[in-house]
Amino acid sequence: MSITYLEAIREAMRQALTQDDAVFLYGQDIGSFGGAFKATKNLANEFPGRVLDAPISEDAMLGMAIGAAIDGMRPIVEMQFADFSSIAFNQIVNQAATHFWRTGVPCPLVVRLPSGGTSGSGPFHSQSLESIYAHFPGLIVLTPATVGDAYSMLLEAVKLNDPVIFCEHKFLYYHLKADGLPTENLPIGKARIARHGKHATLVTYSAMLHESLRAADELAQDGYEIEVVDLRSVKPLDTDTVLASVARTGRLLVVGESFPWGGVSAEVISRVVTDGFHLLDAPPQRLNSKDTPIPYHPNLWGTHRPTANTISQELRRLVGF
Amino acid sequence: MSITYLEAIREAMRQALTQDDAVFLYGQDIGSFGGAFKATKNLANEFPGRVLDAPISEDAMLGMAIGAAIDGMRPIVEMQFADFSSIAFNQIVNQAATHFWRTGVPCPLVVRLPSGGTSGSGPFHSQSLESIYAHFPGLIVLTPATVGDAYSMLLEAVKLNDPVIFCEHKFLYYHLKADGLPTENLPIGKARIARHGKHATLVTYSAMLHESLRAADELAQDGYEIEVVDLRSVKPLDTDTVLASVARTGRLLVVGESFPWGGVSAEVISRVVTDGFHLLDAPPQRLNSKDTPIPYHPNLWGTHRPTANTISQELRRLVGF
Amino acid sequence: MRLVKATVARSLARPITKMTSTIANSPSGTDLDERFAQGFKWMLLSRTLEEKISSLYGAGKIVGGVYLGKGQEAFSTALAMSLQRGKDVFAPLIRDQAGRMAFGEDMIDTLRTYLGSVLGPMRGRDGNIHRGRPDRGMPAMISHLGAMISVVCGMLMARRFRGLTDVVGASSIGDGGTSTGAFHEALNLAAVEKLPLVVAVANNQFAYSTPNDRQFACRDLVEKAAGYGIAGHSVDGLDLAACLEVFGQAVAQARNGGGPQLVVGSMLRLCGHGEHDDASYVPAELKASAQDCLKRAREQMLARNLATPQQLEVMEAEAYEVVQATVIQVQNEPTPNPAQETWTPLASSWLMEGIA
Amino acid sequence: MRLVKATVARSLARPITKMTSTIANSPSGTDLDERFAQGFKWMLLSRTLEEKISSLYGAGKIVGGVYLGKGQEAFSTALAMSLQRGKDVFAPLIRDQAGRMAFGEDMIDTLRTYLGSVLGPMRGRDGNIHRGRPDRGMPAMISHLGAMISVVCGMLMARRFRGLTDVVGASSIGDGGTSTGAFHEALNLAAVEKLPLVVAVANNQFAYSTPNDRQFACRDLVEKAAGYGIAGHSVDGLDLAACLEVFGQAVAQARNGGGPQLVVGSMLRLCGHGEHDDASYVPAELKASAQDCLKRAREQMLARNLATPQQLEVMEAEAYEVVQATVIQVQNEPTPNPAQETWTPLASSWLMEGIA
Ligand SMILES: Cc1ncc(C[n+]2csc(CCOP(=O)(O)OP(=O)(O)O)c2C)c(N)n1
Ligand SMILES: Cc1ncc(C[n+]2csc(CCOP(=O)(O)OP(=O)(O)O)c2C)c(N)n1
Ligand SMILES: [Mg+2]
Ligand SMILES: [Mg+2]
Repeated sequence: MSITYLEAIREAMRQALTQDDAVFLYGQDIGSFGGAFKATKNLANEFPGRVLDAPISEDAMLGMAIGAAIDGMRPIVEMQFADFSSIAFNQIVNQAATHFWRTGVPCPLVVRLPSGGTSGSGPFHSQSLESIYAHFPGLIVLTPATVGDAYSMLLEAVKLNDPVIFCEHKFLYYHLKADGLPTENLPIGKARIARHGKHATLVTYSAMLHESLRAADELAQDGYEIEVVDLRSVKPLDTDTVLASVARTGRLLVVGESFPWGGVSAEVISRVVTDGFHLLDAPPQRLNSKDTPIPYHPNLWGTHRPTANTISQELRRLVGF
Repeated sequence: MSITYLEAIREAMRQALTQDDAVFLYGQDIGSFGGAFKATKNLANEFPGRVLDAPISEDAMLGMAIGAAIDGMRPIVEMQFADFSSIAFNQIVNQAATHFWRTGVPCPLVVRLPSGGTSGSGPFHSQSLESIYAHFPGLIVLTPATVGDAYSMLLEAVKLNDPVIFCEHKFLYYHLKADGLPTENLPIGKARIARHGKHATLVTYSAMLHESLRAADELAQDGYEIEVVDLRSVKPLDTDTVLASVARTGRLLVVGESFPWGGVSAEVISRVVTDGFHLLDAPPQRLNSKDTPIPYHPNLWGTHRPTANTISQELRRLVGF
Repeated sequence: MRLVKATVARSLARPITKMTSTIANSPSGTDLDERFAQGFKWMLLSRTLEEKISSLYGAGKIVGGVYLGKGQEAFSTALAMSLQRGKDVFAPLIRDQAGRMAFGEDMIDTLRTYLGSVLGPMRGRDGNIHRGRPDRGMPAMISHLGAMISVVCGMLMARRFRGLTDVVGASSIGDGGTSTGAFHEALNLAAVEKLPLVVAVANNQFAYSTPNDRQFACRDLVEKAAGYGIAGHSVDGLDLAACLEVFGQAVAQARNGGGPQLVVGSMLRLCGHGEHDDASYVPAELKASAQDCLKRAREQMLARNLATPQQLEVMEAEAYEVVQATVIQVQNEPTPNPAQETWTPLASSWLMEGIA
Repeated sequence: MRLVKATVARSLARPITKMTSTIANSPSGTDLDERFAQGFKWMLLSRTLEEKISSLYGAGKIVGGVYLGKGQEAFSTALAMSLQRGKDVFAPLIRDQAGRMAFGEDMIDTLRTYLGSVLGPMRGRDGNIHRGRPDRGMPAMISHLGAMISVVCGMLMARRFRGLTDVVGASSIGDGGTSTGAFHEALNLAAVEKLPLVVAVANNQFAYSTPNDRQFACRDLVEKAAGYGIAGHSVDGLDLAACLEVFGQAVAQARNGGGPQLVVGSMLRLCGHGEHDDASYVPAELKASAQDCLKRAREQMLARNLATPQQLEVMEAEAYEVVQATVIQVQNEPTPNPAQETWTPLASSWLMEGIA
C-alpha cells in the first residue's frame, strides 16, 4: 500500500488521537473541511469534538493551545501556512518556549507548519522558518524529509513534554510516496545517513534532501561518492553524526532552503569547524536560498532556491578543491 | 562636554527631526513623558506634533509607520523594549522587509529596539533579537557599541531608504560616556578595529564589545595581544575587515549576547571558514549566552551571558591551542 | 470627539437595520443614476475579466492561486467609486477586482500580475491579488489578513503631516479578517487619531470554509463600531444603489472630520475561496437561494431605464473584447529572466552582500 | 447563544451606568457583610505587603522592577473572591497582589519571587509579578500584555475536554492592555467557544504615562462587550461592596453558561507605574481628588459595624507583623546558585545539547 507524506501526517494524527484522550487538533478550516491541504480529512468525523475550527487568530490559537497544554492536554495546532505563524510568534517564543523553564510545568504541544516553497506560491506562502524558531531556547524544531519520518516524528513529537515546531514541507505533501509506514524509526535528535559516500559530506534536511540526492546521483556519474546526511531535526541537531561523516570524507557542504543569513547551514558549519576543524581537507561550504523574499514566478523561484543543479555545481567545486 | 550613549541617541533624533520634516517619532509614552528610558525627553516640546504617543499596539504601530514611510515620511519607532517587537514581528519581516523588493517603492523607517540584558530584568525585558531580524531579507540591522556609533549610525539610518532595525543596548544607556559626538564616522556596513593585536581576533558587537575589551586587557597581562573587531552592523556584515584581521592573527573567537543557536556568531564563523579557511591556525570558537531564557536573578544572569571573565577563558584556550 | 459620538449614537440606534435604496431616499435621482450606471459597468468588466482569469487558470495558464470576487462586485465597486482617484487611498483585498478597477487600477495590471509579465507592477516577484501601486494610493496587500489597515492609517498620517486634511483612506476586510489582532489594533489606532479611515467589511458568511458562527459571536459585525467609538453602517451588499449611498455617506463623514467609519455589507461569495475550491461547505439551500448582485444591477439598469437590452448586450460584448485583447497582449509579454534579476531587496543596493 | 444575547442586550441597555451598592440592593446583607469584611482583610494585607516591598526596593534589597496595585485592591480582591480556589482559574496581572492573595497565593510566594529566593515558585529564574502556579490554577504572566487571556481560554478548554463544565476562568487586564491584538483575539475566541471567562478591565485612567484619550476612543470600555457578543458590566472600582456584587454576578453568569463576561472598573493608580516612577504625568488636581479604596473600605467596616476602631488597629498591627516575619524568613533563604542550575529549558532533558 502506497502512502504519501501528507497521508503519513494524517495517519500520525489519527494514531495520536486514538492513543491519547489528551490530544486534540486546532486550526483554521481543519474540521469537516479537513484543512487547506486536507491533512485532517475525515478526522473531525472520526473524533467528534476533538478537531476544532479556529477563527483567524493565530496569537489566540497558540495562547489557547498553551493554556490547554499546561493544563494536561496535548494540542496539535495547524497553521494554515508556516508564514502565518508570524502572528503566533510571540506566544510561541515567549510563552510556550519559556514555560517549563520558568514554572516547572511542561507545555506539551505541536505546531504544524506547512513550510517551504512550491511553484507560484510567492513571498507569503513559501517560507521556511526553522532557523527562526531554533534560535529560541525551549523549542524543539523538526524537519522531516521522508514519509516515514513525517509519520514517526509527528507521533513522537506529540508524546514529548515540550513545545515542538513541526516543519512539514508542502512540496512533499502529495508527490512523495512510500510503500507503508515504519513500525520503528530513529528517535528525534538523531540524523540519518541517507546515502553513503566518501568524497564529501552533504548535510541537508526537508525537501532539500531530495534535491541533494539527485545531485549526488549526478556526481556519482563523475565517480564522486557523496555522503548525504538528513538532519531530520534541526534542534536538537545531531552534531556527532555530522562530525563522523566529515571524519570519513574531509569535505562539507550544507544545503538548506531558508534564507542565507544565519540559520541551519551556519549552525552546522560552526559546529563542525569548532569541534572538527582538523577533520576538514577543504573549506566547508553552504548553499541556501537567495537573500530576497521568495519570488512568485516559477522562473525566479527556480533560481531563488537551491536545486539539484546548483547543488551539483557546489559539490563539484568542493570535491575539486 | 560628556555625553552618554542614551543622550547620543536623543541628540541623533533631535538632529534628524531638525534636518528633515519627513521625520517623526512614534512609540508608547515617548511624548511629554519622554519614554521609558527618557530617550525622547523634551523632544515632544521641541517638535510639537512630531513625537506621538502610541497605544499598546505594536503591530499597528509598525503598520502605521510602514504606511507613512511608503508615503514619503521617515518614521522612527520606539519599541518600549526589544522583547515587545515580537508583536510587531509580522509587520517588520513581512511588510516592511519585502516592500521595496515587491513594489519598487522604498520603505524608509527605523525601529529602535532597547535591547540586551541588565541586572534583574528577566526573560522578557532583556532579549537581543539582532539574529532574528538579520535572517530576513530586506532589513538592515545595526548594533552600535559606542556613544559615537549610537549617534552617527542612527543619524545615517534615518537617511537610508530601507527599514533599519536599530539595536540599542540598555546596559550602555546611562553608564557609557564619551566627551562629545563625532563629526564624521565610519559608514554603516563597515566594522572597526577597536583594539589592535596579533595573537587572536575577537569579533563582537554592542555591549559585548566592552566585556571583550576588558578580556583583551587581561590577556595583555599574559603577553597576548588580542585584536578586537567591533562589527557595528550585523547586516550587512563586514566580512572583509574580519577576514583581514584573521589573516593577521590566524585565530578567531566570536562573542555575542544573543541565544547560541544560529545567529551572528555562527554567521561570522561560517563566512570566515568558507572564504578564509586557509587563514586559520586553530579552530574558530564562539561564545554566546546560554541556551535558556534570560534569568531574572543577578547570580544566574551573570552566568547566562558572556562576561570579561568567561571571554578571557575562551581566549586563553584559543591562544593556547 | 463630538462628531464621532454623534455618529456612534446613530450606529447604536440602528445597529442592524439594512439600507435598501429606492429612488426616493437617494439624494438626487439622476446623479445616483449616473453613478449606478457607471458602477454597473465596473461590475460587468470585473466579472468578465474574472471569468477569463478563471478559465486561464483552468487551462493551466496561471501558476499559483486565483481568488475571485464573484458576488461581491457591488460592495467593492461602491466603496471605490466613493473615493477620489489620484487623491484618496484604497487598500483592496482578495475580492476587490471590481473596486480596484473603479479606483483606477488598469486591467492590464491584473493580467500582468496573474500571468507573471515582467512589465507588470510586481514584475513576476509577486502574483495574483498581491499587487498594487502604493505611489498611486493603492498599497500592495501582503497575505496576512488585517495587516493592511494600519498601513492605510500610516498613509493618512503622512498626508496629515503634510497638511492634506481632506484625504480619505479605505481598506477592505472579510468577516474572517475581523478576528485578527491586526484589525483591532488598527481600528483602535485610527479611532484614537480620529483618522479619515473607512473600513469595509464584506461579510460573505464564510472565511474559506469557516461559517460566521465559528468566527464571531456578535449579532452583526457592525456592533464592533461602538467598541472603538467610531461610526457604524450596515448595507445589503447585493444592492449596488444602497452600497453607493452608504459608502457615499461614510466617505463624506470621514472626509468631514467624522473619524473612522465601519461599513459592513452582507453577501455570499459565489465562487470557491480560490478557484481550486468547489465551496462544498456552503449548504445547498444557501447556494440555491443565493442572489447575484450583477444580475440584480443588470435588471435595475433596465428598470431604471438606464439602458436597453440591446445596449446591455453591446456593453457585455465590449467588455468581453477588451478582456480578450488585453489577455492576448499580456500573453506575448516577457516573463522574468532570473539572469537579469538584481536579487537585492534593499533600496540601498550598495549595502547588499552576496551571501548564499 | 440565547443567553449571551440576553446579557448583551442588558449591557447595551446600560452601557455606562456604574453600580454603587447599598445594603438595600445587595442579595443578602449579612452574607455581603462577611464577604466585605473578608475582602477588607485581603486589601489590608496586600497594601501592607506592598508598602514593605516598596521600602525594600527603596533600600536596594530588590533588583529589577516593582509594580504595585495601590488603589486597585478593591477591584482585584472582589474578582478573586468571586472565584473558587482550587477549582477556578485566575490569571492575575501586574496590579493584582490583593487578588492573588484572595485566590490563595501565599504571601511567601510574592516575597520569594521579589527577593529571588531559590525556594520560590520561580526559583530566581523569573521575578516580581512574573510568577504563578499553573498547577494551582494560576498561570505565571509573561510581560507581553494581553497574552494571558487566551491562555486562560485554553485552560478552560482543557477542563471542558475533561468534562468539567462549571469551572470559571478570570483574567485581569488594564485599559492599555485592551489595545492589544491579543486581547481582541482571545475575547473573540472565548465568545465563539462560549467559554466561562471573566475578563476584568481595571481602567485606572493611565497606561504607564498614557491617558485614556490616547489609548481608546469609545466612551466606556464596556462598550466593547457588544462587539464580541458577550455580557458587559461596569463598576466603581473604589467600592468594594459594588465590586463584590458585580463580580459575583459576572462569575455566576459565566458559570451558568452565560459565556464570557467583560467587567470594567474605574479607579486611579495611587502609585507610580513602577516604584521607579513618580507619576508626574498624573495631573495635580486628579491626584488631589483621588480616593483610596482601602480607606473607603475601612470607613465602611465601621459604618457597617463590621469592626470597632480598636479591632481595625489590631488587624493592621497583625498584618504588619506577619509581613515583617515573612520578609525576615525569606531574606535568610538561599538565592540561586548558577553552578547548581541545570541550564535546560526542556522537559525532555535528554534532548538538550551543550551549545554556546
Ligand atoms: C493571518 C492570516 N491567517 C490565515 C490566512 C489564510 N487565509 C487566507 S484567506 C482566509 C479566509 C479569509 O476569510 P475572510 O476574511 O472572510 O475573507 P473572504 O475570503 O471570505 O473574502 C484565510 C484563513 C491569512 N491570509 N492570514
Ligand atoms: C505588548 C506590550 N507592549 C508594551 C509593554 C510595556 N508595558 C508594560 S505595562 C505598560 C502599561 C500598561 O498599562 P495598562 O494596561 O493600563 O495597565 P496598568 O499599568 O495601568 O495597570 C506597558 C506599555 C508590554 N508589557 N507589553
Ligand atoms: Mg468571508
Ligand atoms: Mg492603566
